[in-house]
Amino acid sequence: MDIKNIKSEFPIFKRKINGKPLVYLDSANSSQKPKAVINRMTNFYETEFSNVGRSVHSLAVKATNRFEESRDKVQKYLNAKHREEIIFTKSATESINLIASSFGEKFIKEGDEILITELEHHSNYVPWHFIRQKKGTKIKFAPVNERGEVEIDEIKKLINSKTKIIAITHISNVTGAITPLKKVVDLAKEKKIPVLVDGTQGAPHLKIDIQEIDCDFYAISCHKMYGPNGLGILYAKKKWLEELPPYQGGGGMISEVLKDKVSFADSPTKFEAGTLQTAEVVAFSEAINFIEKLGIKNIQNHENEILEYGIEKLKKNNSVNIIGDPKERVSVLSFTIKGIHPHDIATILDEDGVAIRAGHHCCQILHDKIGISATARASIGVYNSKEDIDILCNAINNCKKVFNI
Amino acid sequence: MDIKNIKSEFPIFKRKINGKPLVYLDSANSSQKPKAVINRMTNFYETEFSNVGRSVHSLAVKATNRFEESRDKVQKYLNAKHREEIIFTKSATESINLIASSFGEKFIKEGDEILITELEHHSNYVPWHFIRQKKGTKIKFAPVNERGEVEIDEIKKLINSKTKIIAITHISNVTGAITPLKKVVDLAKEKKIPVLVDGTQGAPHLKIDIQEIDCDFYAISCHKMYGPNGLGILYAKKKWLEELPPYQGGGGMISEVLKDKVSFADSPTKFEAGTLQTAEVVAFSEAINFIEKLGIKNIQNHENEILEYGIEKLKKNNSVNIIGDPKERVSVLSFTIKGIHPHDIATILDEDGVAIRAGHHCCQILHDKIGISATARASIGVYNSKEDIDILCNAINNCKKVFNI
Amino acid sequence: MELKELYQEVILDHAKNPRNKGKCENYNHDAKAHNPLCGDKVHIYLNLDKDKNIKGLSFEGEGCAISLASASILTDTLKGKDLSFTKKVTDDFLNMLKNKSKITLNSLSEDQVTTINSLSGVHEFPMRIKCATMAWHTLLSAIEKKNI
Amino acid sequence: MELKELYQEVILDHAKNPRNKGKCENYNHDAKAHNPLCGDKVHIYLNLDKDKNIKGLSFEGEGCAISLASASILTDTLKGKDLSFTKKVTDDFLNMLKNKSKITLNSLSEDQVTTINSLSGVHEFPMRIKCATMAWHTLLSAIEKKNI
Ligand SMILES: Cc1ncc(COP(=O)(O)O)c(C=O)c1O
Ligand SMILES: Cc1ncc(COP(=O)(O)O)c(C=O)c1O
Repeated sequence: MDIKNIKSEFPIFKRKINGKPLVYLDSANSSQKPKAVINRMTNFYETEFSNVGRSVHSLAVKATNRFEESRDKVQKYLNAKHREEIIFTKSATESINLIASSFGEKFIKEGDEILITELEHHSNYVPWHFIRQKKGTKIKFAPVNERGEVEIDEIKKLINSKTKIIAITHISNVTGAITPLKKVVDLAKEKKIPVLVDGTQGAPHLKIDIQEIDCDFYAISCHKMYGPNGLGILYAKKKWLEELPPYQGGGGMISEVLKDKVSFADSPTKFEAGTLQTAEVVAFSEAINFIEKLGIKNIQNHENEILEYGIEKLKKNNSVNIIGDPKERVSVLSFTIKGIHPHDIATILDEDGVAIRAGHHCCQILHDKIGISATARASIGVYNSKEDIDILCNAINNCKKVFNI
Repeated sequence: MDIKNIKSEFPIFKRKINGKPLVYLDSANSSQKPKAVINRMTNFYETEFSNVGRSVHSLAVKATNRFEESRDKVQKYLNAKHREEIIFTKSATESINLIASSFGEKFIKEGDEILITELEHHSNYVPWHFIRQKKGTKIKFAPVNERGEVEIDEIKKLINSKTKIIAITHISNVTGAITPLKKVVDLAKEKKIPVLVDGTQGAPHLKIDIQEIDCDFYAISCHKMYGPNGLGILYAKKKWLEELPPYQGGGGMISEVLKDKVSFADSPTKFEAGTLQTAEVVAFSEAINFIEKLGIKNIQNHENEILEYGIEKLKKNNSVNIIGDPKERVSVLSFTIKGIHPHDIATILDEDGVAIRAGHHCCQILHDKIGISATARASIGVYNSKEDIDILCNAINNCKKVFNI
Repeated sequence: MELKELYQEVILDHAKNPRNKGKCENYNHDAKAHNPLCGDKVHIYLNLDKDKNIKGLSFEGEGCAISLASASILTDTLKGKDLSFTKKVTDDFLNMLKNKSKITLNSLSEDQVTTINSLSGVHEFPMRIKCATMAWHTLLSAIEKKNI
Repeated sequence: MELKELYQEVILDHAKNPRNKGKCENYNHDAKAHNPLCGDKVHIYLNLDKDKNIKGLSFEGEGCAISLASASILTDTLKGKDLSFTKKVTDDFLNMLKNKSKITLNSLSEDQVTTINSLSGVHEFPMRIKCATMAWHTLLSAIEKKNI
């Protein structure tokens, strides 16, 4: 596979948008899917489908094997130590809710503190807000600096003996800043505070070695990693698997069910109640294959090249204001245009086939801090090219024309 | 479409199991998917995919429309009064967990009682067990009678002023018994007790008119209705939508997010945190189309014919013991064979291409009551025929041969 | 559909120079709304006299050109009108965005009709309909919600 | 794979007439396990003397033919053996189901080897491997878990 011609692996690029080729710059929202992933799902449903883990007939046995092979694949890809540390969920959002609920109900008490940052997506704040409401906990926000980063010193300042967990994003989905995870984890380990990483934007762009990151929890959305929608992953370090109570109750996750008591299976089953997304899990293997064939480092380099090119070009446009200027960043390029609201930008860009996102990107705290209610965001995936950036820049000029600026 | 030849709509039946045609009698576990559903998913990913509800570009607009049209379709299919009463979840299991958590946290207190039945699937017991543990609530089990049914009088006896909710299955996934829902709801309304119906086995086989059933909550798994895996539905009556707190926190479900407080969107958004299963939701429309084209009444009649035939034939086999004999039943036929454990039955049947399930089918309470640890279960879907039953019966004789019985 | 029809001169003008911004004098009704998906906000202020005439009408808000223009045009069109007329125009406006029907009420000046009709292009941009209708829905809430 | 190889005479015989069922005399170790997916249960009882010889070995349980036969064969094979030998056989057995390797330990009688090997067919039925291995894993737990 050739990263320059990778677009041909994605069927969606055959279609036109308003008569123009699709320039998809909304991958931070959700990535497009390569043929191999789509085909695997189709093929699975057409020839191999069965519910997993529950029946002993051939279809079920094979489906179960494919399903568990996907788990192995994820384990290997993330370099997790144990396969039972890989839990399938609905989304990164669910992964974080699972931990907030399970960890929060058991370990967080009145007066305790939860430490997050101003960069967090609502998915890594609202679940903790629920715990705050239930338990009377405080949530502290490590501030973002002028460059749109969170500095380790700010986190250090906010840690104290009441801090029960640190929940931090790997990459900001607005500024693209990479947070200083290693330092956060080192600091937290010293103080024996567990760390949850919202890896939703990290996993699609960076090499993830979970043993090296050494966090306690890591949340992933497969749909941003060229995988199917409706599938998420929760990595949870082995030492927590027994400690944490189950999150949802239902079929599969039990050991023994009596009228007066219920006991639970071991992880990962314990955390996977009900019928799972069999086809999606199986097809996610193909998404990992896709990434591995290209090499995540090559993907990152390719995306960085486009990103740098985009930053250069947008900087030259006087009306454009780029949001944040982090030293280490990935994929995401948020901006505003003086005199044109991001919503209008998105609509006008769309006429040229350019798909971006406008709004607060589920980061209202960060937007309040910057003092604007919305930004336009172009986010880069493996299928983007410099030409896409050129088309984006032309389309931006078109915005200015429409608004007579 | 001709119900006698409907198999050709399901690609999976082209494949062979151990060199034999697939006789799929495991639909209560998960149904197979018609071509139209699979193709819709493929097609959506290939030409229309985008995340819904968040971006204003063309792809996102159209995906959002398709997504919301599916909600309309479900609303119409269930005859729900309001579209915001239809909430998309991961599975029926999640639907029930949502209500147990959201309703339970707010309305159930120490000393209160939750009324369920001995027929319940673990999915409609374990979530209530969590509330029991947290709140110090009692769970009462309406007993099952000798025929494998729950009688309205037994439920009546257990209702008292402490009863805060009744959670009952529409159809037993072991005996196939249809529970007396209408009577339960009438009784409960008199006493102002909300009723949750586990409709997982009901929705695939019966005409559901939710306004006629008039329950407060109804949980559905789309994968048992010829739809994609990883998708469930929660119907929640309008009067609850504002009352109930949200379940999971994250993107989309918020109204305003500030550092010290968070407010929430209206239903259904309020209960749909994070990125949803776009393709699956869109494709579920095709599953409803499929059912509507055939007519759910026709499906039910067809399945009943096969079921009756199966019961007749199995009754003639002296070694076979059918589990339960409910007056009103649907689709499911559980049995044991003297001297052969259900697991062994399933393995031997599989050699003849017959897929059934063996175990307690996530109903340990019921199995304990009957006094056996496992049963074999054949469950009938639209694609089954009398010939499938003949093959099943021959395969059962083969079991006896292998075991020298 | 041409962008030019969406972003007509008159809309851009209202967006850049919104009329009746701020709190109107002696307002006795108000309501606010916001679209959490994009962050658009609007707050409508209303001075309704005993005879159900809108003596004052203004708004505060931030958002895209469509939402600002819509709020501005709303206030400009309905200030001084009575309540039943206001509800009729609002109905017509919401219908216009839903069904592409045009507004032709007699008691509006030709100019006013042209101005309101300029928002009809939004019909072709489904994700933007909320931007255009939010102020009008909020006006209806404000009328319901007496606030002294 | 033929069903005949899975359900060999010797297996059916052990399943129908399990050896060493019940609690053995003076057991000082025991452990139980069950498979929540199918409901199979096993409880192993062990009388281990000071010299690490298995003086008594028995089981209680319910389940499919494979799990009963496996437990029965286990007790029959290992009663009277010492601990290190027992662990070796158990290792070999688990390997056999994992890798299809055959058991050939010297100190077992030819008959015993044939009997254990009769379970090797389970290897071809992945969903049934747990049925065959559960008793053996439980034996290892029982050995660890002194219970006086
Ligand atoms: C940083 C970050 N966290 C969490 C999420 C939530 O992901 P999902 O909606 O797939 O659960 C997103 C994406 O929307 C994100 O960008
Ligand atoms: C009666 C009943 N309730 C609930 C469930 C749970 O459904 P799911 O696993 O799709 O959540 C099932 C099926 O497994 C069922 O048969």
